[in-house]
Amino acid sequence: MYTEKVMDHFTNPRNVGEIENANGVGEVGNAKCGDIMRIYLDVQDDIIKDVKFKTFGCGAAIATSSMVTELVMGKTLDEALKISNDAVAEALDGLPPAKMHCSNLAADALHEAIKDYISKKGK
Amino acid sequence: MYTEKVMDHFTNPRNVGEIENANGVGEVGNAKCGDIMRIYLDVQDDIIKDVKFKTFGCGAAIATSSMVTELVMGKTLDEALKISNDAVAEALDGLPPAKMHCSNLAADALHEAIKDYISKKGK
Amino acid sequence: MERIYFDHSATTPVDREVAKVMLEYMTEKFGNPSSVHSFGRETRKAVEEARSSVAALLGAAANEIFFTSGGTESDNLALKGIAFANRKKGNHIITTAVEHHAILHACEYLEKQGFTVTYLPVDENAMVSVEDVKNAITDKTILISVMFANNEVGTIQPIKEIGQLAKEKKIYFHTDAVQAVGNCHIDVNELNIDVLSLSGHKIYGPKGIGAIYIRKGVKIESTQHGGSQERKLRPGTENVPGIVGLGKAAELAKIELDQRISHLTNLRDKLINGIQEKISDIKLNGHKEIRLPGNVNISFFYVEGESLLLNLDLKGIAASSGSACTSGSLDPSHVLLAMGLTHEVAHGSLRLSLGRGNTEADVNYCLEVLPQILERLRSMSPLNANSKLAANNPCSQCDHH
Amino acid sequence: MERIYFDHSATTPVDREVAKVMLEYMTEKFGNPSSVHSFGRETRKAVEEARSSVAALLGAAANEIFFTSGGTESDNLALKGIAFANRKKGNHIITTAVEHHAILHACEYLEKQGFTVTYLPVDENAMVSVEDVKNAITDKTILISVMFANNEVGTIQPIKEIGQLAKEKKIYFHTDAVQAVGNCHIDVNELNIDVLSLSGHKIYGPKGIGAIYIRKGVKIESTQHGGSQERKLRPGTENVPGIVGLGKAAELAKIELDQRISHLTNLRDKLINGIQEKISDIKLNGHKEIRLPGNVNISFFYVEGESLLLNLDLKGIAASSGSACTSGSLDPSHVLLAMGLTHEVAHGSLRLSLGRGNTEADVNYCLEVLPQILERLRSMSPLNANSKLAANNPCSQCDHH
Ligand SMILES: Cc1ncc(COP(=O)(O)O)c(C=O)c1O
Ligand SMILES: Cc1ncc(COP(=O)(O)O)c(C=O)c1O
Repeated sequence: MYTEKVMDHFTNPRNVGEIENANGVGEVGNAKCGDIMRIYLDVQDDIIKDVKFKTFGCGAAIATSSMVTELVMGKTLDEALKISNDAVAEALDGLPPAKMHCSNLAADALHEAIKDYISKKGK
Repeated sequence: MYTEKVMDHFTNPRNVGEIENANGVGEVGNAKCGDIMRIYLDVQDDIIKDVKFKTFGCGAAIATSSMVTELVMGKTLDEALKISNDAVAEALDGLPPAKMHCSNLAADALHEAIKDYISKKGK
Repeated sequence: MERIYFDHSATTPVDREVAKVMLEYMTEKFGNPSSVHSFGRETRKAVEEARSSVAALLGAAANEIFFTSGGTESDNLALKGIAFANRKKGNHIITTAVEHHAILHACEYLEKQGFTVTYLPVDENAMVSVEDVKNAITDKTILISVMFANNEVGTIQPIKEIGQLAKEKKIYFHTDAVQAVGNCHIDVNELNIDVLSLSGHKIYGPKGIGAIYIRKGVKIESTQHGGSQERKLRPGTENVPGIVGLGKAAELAKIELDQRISHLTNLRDKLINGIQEKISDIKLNGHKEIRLPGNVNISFFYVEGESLLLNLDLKGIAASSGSACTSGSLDPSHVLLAMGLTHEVAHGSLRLSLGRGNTEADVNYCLEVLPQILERLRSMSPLNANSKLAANNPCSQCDHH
Repeated sequence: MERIYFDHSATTPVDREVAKVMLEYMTEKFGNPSSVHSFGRETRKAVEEARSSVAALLGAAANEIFFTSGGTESDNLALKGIAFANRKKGNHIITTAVEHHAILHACEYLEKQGFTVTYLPVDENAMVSVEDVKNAITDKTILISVMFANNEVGTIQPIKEIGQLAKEKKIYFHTDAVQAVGNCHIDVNELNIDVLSLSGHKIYGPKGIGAIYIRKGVKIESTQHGGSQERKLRPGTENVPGIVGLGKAAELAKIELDQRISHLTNLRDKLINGIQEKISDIKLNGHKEIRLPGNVNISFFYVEGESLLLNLDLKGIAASSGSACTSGSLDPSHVLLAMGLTHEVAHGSLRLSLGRGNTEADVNYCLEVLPQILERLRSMSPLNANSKLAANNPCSQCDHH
């Protein structure tokens, strides 16, 4: 069902946890839907210095969360904003069709976190 | 499907053939229906001295023909007229339900042969 | 790694003896039972013997048993066959909200064909009320279909009482006993059952074979057309190895029934008690006592079922879940929702269904592994006892689905 | 006594390799393919591999193959599934008078549901005319269903031409290829086939499993309701051992096809020629050349089929007949009658269907035994070359039936 990469990220998820003083936090999903992803960012000079996640969800949800944190670690916000859900799925060598639209929300969570950072900074 | 007795009479049918100067012949059935039974009688003093049959038909048709000839050999016409299709089937330890009404006509053929004898004698 | 199978409600391994007799009827005794010759006669005999074995398990007569391709077909045949054959008498069917999809989707189809279906609610234990059944009956009611035991949470319904009611009202009573056969004592006469569905692969028999018990005199029509097999009710060359295998499985089920029930009940209670002792924030789903001997269904708060399953699988334990993620649909189990569980609690449900091959050691291993997995998943979860669950909020991301 | 099996059109023995792999998927790899865990994943993989094997045999794509419980179900699904799904486009179906009962009785059912069915006649060789198909088409025609090869007399229909016609007229074309698969070269694209039925137990695979090829884009709806197996077209827990067995049988059929055809054609012609040489007053039924490689169907005048069969059986030879007595109905084979045979000639028909396990020695033995049996039965028969056959008279004894 899942690719080896998905199982790797599911079994050994990277960057699990919270960032105490995160300057950007994004959450998507809903317990009702079976997936909640929360991304914490530590942004310094428009660069993602640190990123962590907490996820309630299926294998795909956890793996995509983990993968997105790997993909953006150390990237600029502009680069990070260009990462799509599809790109995350691709980086995992694909997801089962049923999971593509259900549990592939990690990039959205990331973008929410970046928006949160920008809006906080704007204030 | 068939009882041992049916198979015995089917495999070694008794009294197959024609009687050259039969004084009673009866035929029932129709090739269209898949069964034709012809019974030949040699009646002397109201007693069946000899009986033979020729049958086109399935296993049950052949076995019932054979059985009816055994049952009536040496019997009086009155006794022979009392033999029913059901009695023939019973003497064979029964027939499959589908065959009870299709191929169990040997007693009818016998009765036709007796009728033929009586009508000929009457003339 | 040794693998432990705790998913017997999904399917069971084929018993060795069953497999052996099936093999014989594949390669040696392979005739078509409709054939006149010796190859055909020997399989016809075997088919009829199997029919008697299945009948004996249910207290039925052999000529009241018809073979189908499985539980789903039996359910479809029961519902559609009775509905269409009795259309002139009425167009109302009563069933429950917690039936298997084979029943629910057949009912939806019948609704499109002009039938009216009442889906009775259940209580928090997934139990149907006999009173509700009674109140749902109208003078147009032709069929009541209530499952014997629920496949997800194991709750056993008041079959005898519903059957009694149906009998009094002269309404046909069908029960989907796919999960109950081989796990419960069933006598169709004692329990007033008119029509019953069962499936081979849930009772250590083969997949692709099932049976339907139809009480003599019940008006029913076939849903498949063709030859005159199964007295024209179910045409198609008989699946002889499947039928013979089901017959053998039924025979074994009858012999071993009491032993299976006590073995499974013992393991089940050990597992439930162990989980309750070791893990907090959980909920046992289904009725505490009136449940399938091998069924354990528990919701673990703050975690999602599929990730739980996958973690168990990585530890060699095969289980199942009522999570939407494992069903291919978007909503979690309709059974858990009908019992009043919130979506997020339903998402975190785990079903461990035990079988005759399981041991105390299996249970102990599971009790060792499960708390570790829960701890890990909960530490990754954004939810906890203090989080405001979004359960009652509108789902803001549903457009992603 | 050694037994010789000449009834491969009724069913075939399961190939040893097929049985072996099935056994593995019964006792070891027994998971439910819908399960998330490793037991489920290994069977899911096996099911998809089998799908590819079946697809490869037909020149189809794997996602155009759906598993069913057999030829009868495939036929029912094809006809009803297409009829109901395309009701808005039209209500007319074209088929032939010589189809299997699975097609004919499904058509009768559809007639009751408001569809109109044209049953095309056949010529004395059981061959359908493409011209007749063409002339039968109306602007309401939604489906043409013509069998690939006839199960009784072996005649192979002009499938490619009918397919071409259907394609031009944008009408779906279904073929019941239950007898043809594994005996004929079939490429669904080359032959313009939209939907095709096949059955496992006719190709040395298991009973109780079949498949339907459905060209991508064909509008069809399911006839059974339940879970989401087989992309919801055919719900019910997958018969994994059956599917895996069918896959293996398809694989073998593809590899061995040419060899099987030449072996069977050789034996068939030897048998036909031998009978024609040794026995008088006979008639070869079906097309002389355009027939299944293993099919021999001959009417022996003045004798009845069942008694012929039973005598052969006593000599260890298993065969079949178009006699009413072997079909459980009152009329002999509708196929033989549609070809214009009289009832009594139809009653005396014998089908010897050869398989890959048969040898020249089997054929020689049959040629030795058959003349003796014929002599004996004919000596018992009241009919002969000189008898006025009652064929055209009304049946005087029909009230006995
Ligand atoms: C209660 C119930 N009914 C029906 C079915 C369907 O049976 P099958 O999968 O054999 O078609 C199942 C099992 O899947 C079941 O648990
Ligand atoms: C031409 C044809 N179609 C359909 C069928 C039905 O197949 P099954 O018996 O596998 O349901 C058969 C065989 O009996 C057949 O010969």
